[in-house]
Amino acid sequence: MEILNEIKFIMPSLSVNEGAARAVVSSFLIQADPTVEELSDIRTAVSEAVTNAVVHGYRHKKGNIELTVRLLPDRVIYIRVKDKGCGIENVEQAMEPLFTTAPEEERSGLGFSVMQSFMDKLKVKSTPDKGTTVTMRKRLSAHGD
Amino acid sequence: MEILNEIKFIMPSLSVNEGAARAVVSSFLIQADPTVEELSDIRTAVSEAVTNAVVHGYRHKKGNIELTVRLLPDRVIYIRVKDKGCGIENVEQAMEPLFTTAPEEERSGLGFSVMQSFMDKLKVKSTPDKGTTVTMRKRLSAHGD
Amino acid sequence: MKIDIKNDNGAAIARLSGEIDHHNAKELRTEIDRFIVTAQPRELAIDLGGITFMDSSGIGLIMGRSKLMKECGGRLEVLNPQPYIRRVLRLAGIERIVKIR
Amino acid sequence: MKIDIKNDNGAAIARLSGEIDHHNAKELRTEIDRFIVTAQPRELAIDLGGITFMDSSGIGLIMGRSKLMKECGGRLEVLNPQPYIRRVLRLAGIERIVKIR
Ligand SMILES: Nc1ncnc2c1ncn2[C@@H]1O[C@H](COP(=O)(O)OP(=O)(O)O)[C@@H](O)[C@H]1O
Ligand SMILES: Nc1ncnc2c1ncn2[C@@H]1O[C@H](COP(=O)(O)OP(=O)(O)O)[C@@H](O)[C@H]1O
Repeated sequence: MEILNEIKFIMPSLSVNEGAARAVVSSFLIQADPTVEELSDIRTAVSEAVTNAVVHGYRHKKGNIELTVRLLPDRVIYIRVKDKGCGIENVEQAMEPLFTTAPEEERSGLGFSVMQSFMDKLKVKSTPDKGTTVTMRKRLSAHGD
Repeated sequence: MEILNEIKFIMPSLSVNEGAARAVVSSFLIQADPTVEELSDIRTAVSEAVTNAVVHGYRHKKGNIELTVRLLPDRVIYIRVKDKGCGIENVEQAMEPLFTTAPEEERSGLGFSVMQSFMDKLKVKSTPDKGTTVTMRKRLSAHGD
Repeated sequence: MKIDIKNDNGAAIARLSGEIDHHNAKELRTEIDRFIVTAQPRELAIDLGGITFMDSSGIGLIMGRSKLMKECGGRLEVLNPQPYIRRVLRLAGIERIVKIR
Repeated sequence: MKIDIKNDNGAAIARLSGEIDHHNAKELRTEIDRFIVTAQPRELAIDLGGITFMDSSGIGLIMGRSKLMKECGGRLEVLNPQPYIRRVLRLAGIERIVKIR
């Protein structure tokens, strides 16, 4: 698949970087001229995935999070969020709405549901003790002009 | 030297990514609460270094540019812009004000002068055919509050 | 992130502005809870009119404050969510628990 | 990046807004040069009041237009640079060549 443009953003698992990750996505996607709603959907999905890496993946040890954003042909946006944290034992269960292992931190268990409903495609690959990779795609609507 | 927070931003040498690089810097530095002037200085210096990698470093072949931003103790901001492009034969000469090898593209030859005067420290390491690494530091003024 | 709480005779309003994410939610939670526990308002309205971004961390924040208000014998409301924030709230089915105006 | 050129009887004004960097400069250059060559204004003022960012690419842009205006028998001016843009202009010593107001 041809890649029109691609950026990688690598940050340590500090919660302050969640906002920086969203800002990176916004500034990179300007060139694709998304609608306000599309941009907000993608920003929200990225925020969920990066937050999960901070809160769950690197719960017990710090580490880096890698965010990749690609501009593909036909106005498809590809997003990948990768951590080398604790991983997920049961991905299917983790993806169920309201399932959370951190209720005491007021996690709602809706992170994956948000990603699923705000993006067109969501894939979660995870290996316990190795880490988690979330990939998402969304096709932007055709241009007005 | 202890690093309080560090991000890496990797982008291909497309001119559209110059703006994205600036946006990355702004969004990451919010946490250090710089003055408007300090932020504008750093954004301008980063813009010069990234543009040089696009215009000069990768003049003949495309490649990746790596931007690293670190928050160090004592409110010191560390910036590194690295390319694997053509490199610079004579760094001293390149750093002279008004020296440019691309006058036909209306480069003013002031990129390094801007970096030098807007940042506290500037270091340029370059090897012909291997690439160029520009590192800069700036210490932010003490907090108001 | 900014928060401004006004208490008018037991009917309080907390105006939030900026972005609500996991990073900011902690601070908001602490501030709002301190107010609830100290002032014990009958009603607390969280005004999201100035919020420009909210992810599911905001859901946790609202659910948590709703629970605390109930425990203190009061009630929570949410005001003025912008369209894209309304979509996050709807996804969580939050309107079944908290009134949104 | 936006550009809006008005020509009032040979005294023209080009209002720029947004950011001037290497990426945007190419497009600005093309638009302004097309205007200069077609309209042949006596005076052209580049209004930077709406510019929120400018690096040394802007210096090249201004120097280049100044040169072209001279070749066409006219004169270039720069209007309303914000403080941080004024610092870039000063560094380039541009006020020795182009009037800044
Ligand atoms: N990157 C990750 N690393 C480890 N575990 C994760 C990761 N992302 C999600 N999980 C697990 O999946 C669960 C559900 O995630 P999610 O739907 O985002 O809800 P929440 O973050 O509110 O708990 C989390 O509680 C956690 O157990
Ligand atoms: N990353 C780089 N790779 C190769 N050459 C470079 C690089 N950065 C700068 N140079 C060389 O140094 C010269 C001076 O750079 P600079 O002061 O930024 O002015 P300008 O970009 O306007 O030419 C350039 O014209 C170029 O020859």
